[in-house]
Amino acid sequence: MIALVVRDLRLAMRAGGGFGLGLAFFLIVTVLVPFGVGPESTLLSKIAPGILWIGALLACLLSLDRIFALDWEDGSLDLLATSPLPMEGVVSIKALAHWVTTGLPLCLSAPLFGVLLHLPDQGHKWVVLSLLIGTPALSVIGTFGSALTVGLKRGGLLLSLLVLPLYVPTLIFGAEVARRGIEGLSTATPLLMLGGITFGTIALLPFASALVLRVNLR
Amino acid sequence: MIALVVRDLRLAMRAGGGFGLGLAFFLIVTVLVPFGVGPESTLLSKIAPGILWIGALLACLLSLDRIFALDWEDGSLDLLATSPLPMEGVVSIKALAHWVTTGLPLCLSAPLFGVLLHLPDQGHKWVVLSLLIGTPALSVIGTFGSALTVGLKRGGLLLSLLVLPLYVPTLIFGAEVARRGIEGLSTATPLLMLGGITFGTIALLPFASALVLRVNLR
Amino acid sequence: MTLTVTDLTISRGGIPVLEGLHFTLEAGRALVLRGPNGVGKTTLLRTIAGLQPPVSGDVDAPPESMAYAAHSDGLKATLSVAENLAFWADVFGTKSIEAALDGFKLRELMDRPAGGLSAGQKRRLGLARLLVTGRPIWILDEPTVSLDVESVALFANAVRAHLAGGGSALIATHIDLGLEADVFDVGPYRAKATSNHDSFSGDFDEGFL
Amino acid sequence: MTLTVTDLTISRGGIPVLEGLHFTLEAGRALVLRGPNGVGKTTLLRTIAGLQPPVSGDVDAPPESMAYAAHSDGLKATLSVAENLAFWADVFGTKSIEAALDGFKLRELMDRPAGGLSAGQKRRLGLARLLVTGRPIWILDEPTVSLDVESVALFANAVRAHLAGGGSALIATHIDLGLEADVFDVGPYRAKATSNHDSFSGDFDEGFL
Amino acid sequence: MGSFWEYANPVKFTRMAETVLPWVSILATVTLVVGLVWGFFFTPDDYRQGSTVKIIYIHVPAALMAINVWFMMLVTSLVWLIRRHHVSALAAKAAAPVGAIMTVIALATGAIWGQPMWGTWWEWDPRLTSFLILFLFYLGYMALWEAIDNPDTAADLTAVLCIVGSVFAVLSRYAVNFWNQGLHQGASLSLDKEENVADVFSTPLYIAMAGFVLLFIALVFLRTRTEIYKRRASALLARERLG
Ligand code: HEM
Ligand SMILES: Nc1ncnc2c1ncn2[C@@H]1O[C@H](COP(=O)(O)OP(=O)(O)OP(=O)(O)O)[C@@H](O)[C@H]1O
Ligand SMILES: Nc1ncnc2c1ncn2[C@@H]1O[C@H](COP(=O)(O)OP(=O)(O)OP(=O)(O)O)[C@@H](O)[C@H]1O
Ligand SMILES: [Mg+2]
Ligand SMILES: [Mg+2]
Repeated sequence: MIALVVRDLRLAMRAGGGFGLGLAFFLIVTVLVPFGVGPESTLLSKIAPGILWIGALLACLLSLDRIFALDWEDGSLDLLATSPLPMEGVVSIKALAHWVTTGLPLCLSAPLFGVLLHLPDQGHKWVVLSLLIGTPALSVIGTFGSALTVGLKRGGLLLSLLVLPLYVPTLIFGAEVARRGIEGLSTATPLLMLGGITFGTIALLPFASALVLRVNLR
Repeated sequence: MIALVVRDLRLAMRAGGGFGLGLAFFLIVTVLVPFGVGPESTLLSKIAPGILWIGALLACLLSLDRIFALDWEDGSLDLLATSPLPMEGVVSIKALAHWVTTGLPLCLSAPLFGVLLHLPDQGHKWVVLSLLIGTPALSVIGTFGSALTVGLKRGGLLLSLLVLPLYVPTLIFGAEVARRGIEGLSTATPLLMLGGITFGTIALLPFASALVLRVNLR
Repeated sequence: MTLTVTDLTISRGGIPVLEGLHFTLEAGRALVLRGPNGVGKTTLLRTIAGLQPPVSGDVDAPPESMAYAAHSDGLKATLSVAENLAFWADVFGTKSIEAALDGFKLRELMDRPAGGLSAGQKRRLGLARLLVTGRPIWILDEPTVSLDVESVALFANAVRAHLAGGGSALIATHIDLGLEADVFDVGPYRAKATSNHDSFSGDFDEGFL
Repeated sequence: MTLTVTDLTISRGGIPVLEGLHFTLEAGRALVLRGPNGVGKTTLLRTIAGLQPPVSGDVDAPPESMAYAAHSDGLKATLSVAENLAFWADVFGTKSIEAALDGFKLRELMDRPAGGLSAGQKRRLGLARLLVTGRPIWILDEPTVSLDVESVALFANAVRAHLAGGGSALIATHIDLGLEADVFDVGPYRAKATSNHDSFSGDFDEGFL
Repeated sequence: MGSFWEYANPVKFTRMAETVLPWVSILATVTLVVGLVWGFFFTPDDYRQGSTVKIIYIHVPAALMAINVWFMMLVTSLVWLIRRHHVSALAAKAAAPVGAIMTVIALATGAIWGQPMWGTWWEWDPRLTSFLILFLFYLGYMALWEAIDNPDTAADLTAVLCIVGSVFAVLSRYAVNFWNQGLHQGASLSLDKEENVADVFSTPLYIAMAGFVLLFIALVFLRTRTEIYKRRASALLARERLG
């Protein structure tokens, strides 16, 4: 199992900055929004937590297709399926590697991008906290979507279509935590829900992912 | 040349709805924004034109990597390069096919999504107009980016990074046309600039794209 | 370590391609599958390796005893030859890649990224992977594609050594490998259109076929 | 329709692999390239086909006279066999795909999507593409990979017919094709490390090499 | 002396770099120290901005260099595409990180400055915005170099990107200006005397700018030479492999 983590992280690094690129995309989404909606700082600071969450979500989404696609194309996935590793382990490891290369850097860099969007000062900690709790769920759900579409040529857009509705609850609670935190309201309920989603998906979704992956290999 | 257009459109249809998926992604981005920033309708109607433009841009962006990647993987691109078609023609055709399958459906469906975001009534025609003029530029610029990254494994995110700054002027003028149109201000200057960018890129960028594509095949 | 196939029917894309297959592969033996293009050899090998379920019949083998090598070698272009091998060695829990490197003359290519190999060199690396799996039953689909004469001999030697060590090999190929092996022609087992399929009856799922 | 290669040096990934190549391919002749794995056959064929520039030397052939067939066949999985062929026929401006369908026994597979073909059937379709290009000089990289004996014979017939019609063919392969053709072994032309490389001098850009 | 193009030969270039580099480095250090020390310690505080004004001695030269480095990359890219001198391509590669860092310095010092002046770290002012875009161009350019193995391919592709990117960078500048008329300082060293920074401030500023230019030249020489050695090392390794 560790061999797989190491390999995936190594591949992410070799491929010209697997870490950097997810980040760069996040940066660019936050940069585009002001161009689209205009430079007014009050408007921007109002939509900032939501946009940060949407940016993180899209950055995750864009990197999903590479979770299994490359391994499928070059036949590694067939070989992994006939190897001693259990399929559930393989998908969990894949989700972990995805989170380390995408979710984690996003969480750490969110405060910086918050500045660009005039996020109120007390907002930074809430955005980071909600991202830290929420992004693992994004990776696990994304791995499921990726397993579901792995055999399909041009699965990229189909993948987005399938995964985005699954992301909605995470997004709603995550953005809600950040918004309430900024306004000084109680964040207990959305935080609890967010944590629940994350733990639930981590505990259960790998079984579904392993199942659809096996079906897709057939 | 016509054979290539026909083939690309046919492939887009066969692959489980090349047209539908770009649209679906556009839909989902517009749906996510209210979840992220909250449901207030005045806020939404204010950011609506910008979000529609950003949504269109991201939908374009996500479908870029398939412009050349599939043809490269299965060797078609090598064969096309040794065929009687001039490379400049090939890239232009590819951009055209991309626009027909992505840009055009986005333009036609934008009014519908505008309703979801409470876009003011007089805004619809401006959004559609600006998208119609601007999206061809997005496809042509995207084709350049796609040609630039075609040989690279996992070029997807790199592609986004390279293309997004190139999209900035188009986005700014496009969103500006829509915003000014809604506020009843003069839209002549941004419209002119937007048109200029589109014609300029259509006229010149295919040469650059053909050049980098040839380099990448070597 | 015996692989037994009993009355096996396999399908591809929902259509039965081979039926009524029976054979046994003992330890220390190699079996070469032959048959014209499109008859279903790849499908058969994938079924035996457990990648797809059979329509009917059984594949009997000790669990986790098979190593499958398909057309695609599962190589990562950005990892070096040694890293690629070491990864699979880790996955299969065998720690040494030395024998594999020597067996397929890969030592001098060791530090090159796999993406920079020629077609035949890639193939050699793909075959070397078999040696690090430590599995007794090899399931090989056209293993010598794009190998030169010398490399084919390397491969034949590797198979011979594997058989001598008590392993076995099931190989689908169109060309002569220079191995002393039994040949099994799957051509006669082509699935026939069954008679009940125009009556649209029969039990349960068979109504579709 | 003569292909002339004069004093050609080619490189792959910035490193010279073959140098000092000289040969001529007349109309009506076939030339088989041989050489061990990794010697540079694929690189040579790509250079001749114009996909990459030579380091030095010349490739002389009438413009637009070559049809290149590599390992990957450029098939679209979702298009049918006939659609795939028709597309290439259109691109090369030859309108009929009938001869190609018959030449490689593809008529019964005509309406199947290319993605649902077996390895050998795909390869046959890839070779059939050559017939619709209408180009006189064929540049083929290991054309018979995963073909069965019967299909290899089909291929040999297609090449013979092509030669008889005044065409020519340059074929890199490791196996015997049953063709009466000249053989050119590229082994002896392996690029040698030049002596000036340790003096770090010499003219212009050679400081790197 | 011979023609200028002689130095396109990597060997000639490295020899030349060897002799020039120490001098340029010394000169750069001296001018930088003089400029910055003078600027920081021997100028009066501004009556409006207090001592924060002194950040100008880093901010303005860095901002100038950020643009000029890109311009230099554009020129060397063109030289590579037209005359195919490897040194030119490598110089562009060597300059990019320097330019990117200059851009970051300009943005960071600007942000530090903006906090007391405008009460915010960041404002979507056209100048700042176009620098942010420039930074993205630098990032993409460097990422593309990193992503490609074959050095000649990488040189070709990045050169085309640099040229196309330059056109779009200029376009963005206009677009951004149109989009938001900002609150940033206008050009402060223009010929228009009234707007200009007072002489007490400007002399050390000019010296600091010269220092930055010299520093850049030294860095580019150093890095280009390193790139040449790296190219050569990998070529030798590859040769060895061939036997
Ligand atoms: C009161 C605060 C500031 C003052 C007085 C100031 C002053 C200046 C001056 C004099 C220049 C040189 C312009 C020229 O020579 O053309 C300049 C350039 C620049 N400043 Fe500032 N600056 C301030 C705040 C900021 C901030 C907050 C940022 C960014 C976060 C920033 C970013 C830049 C950039 C990117 C440039 C280069 C723009 C160009 O040359 O086009 N500045 N600034
Ligand atoms: N994805 C698929 N969907 C539907 N049918 C398929 C698919 N792949 C293969 N087939 C069909 O199933 C049959 C068996 O294919 P298979 O790949 O097993 O043949 P094979 O014996 O390995 O041939 P070859 O020697 O050419 O590799 C062929 O007739 C083929 O057309
Ligand atoms: N992308 C690449 N980058 C660097 N070197 C490469 C690359 N591709 C191939 N090579 C090297 O160039 C040499 C020539 O490769 P080429 O593919 O031309 O060989 P070949 O004669 O076709 O071999 P085979 O018979 O195995 O197909 C090989 O030594 C190979 O390792
Ligand atoms: Mg097969
Ligand atoms: Mg080859």
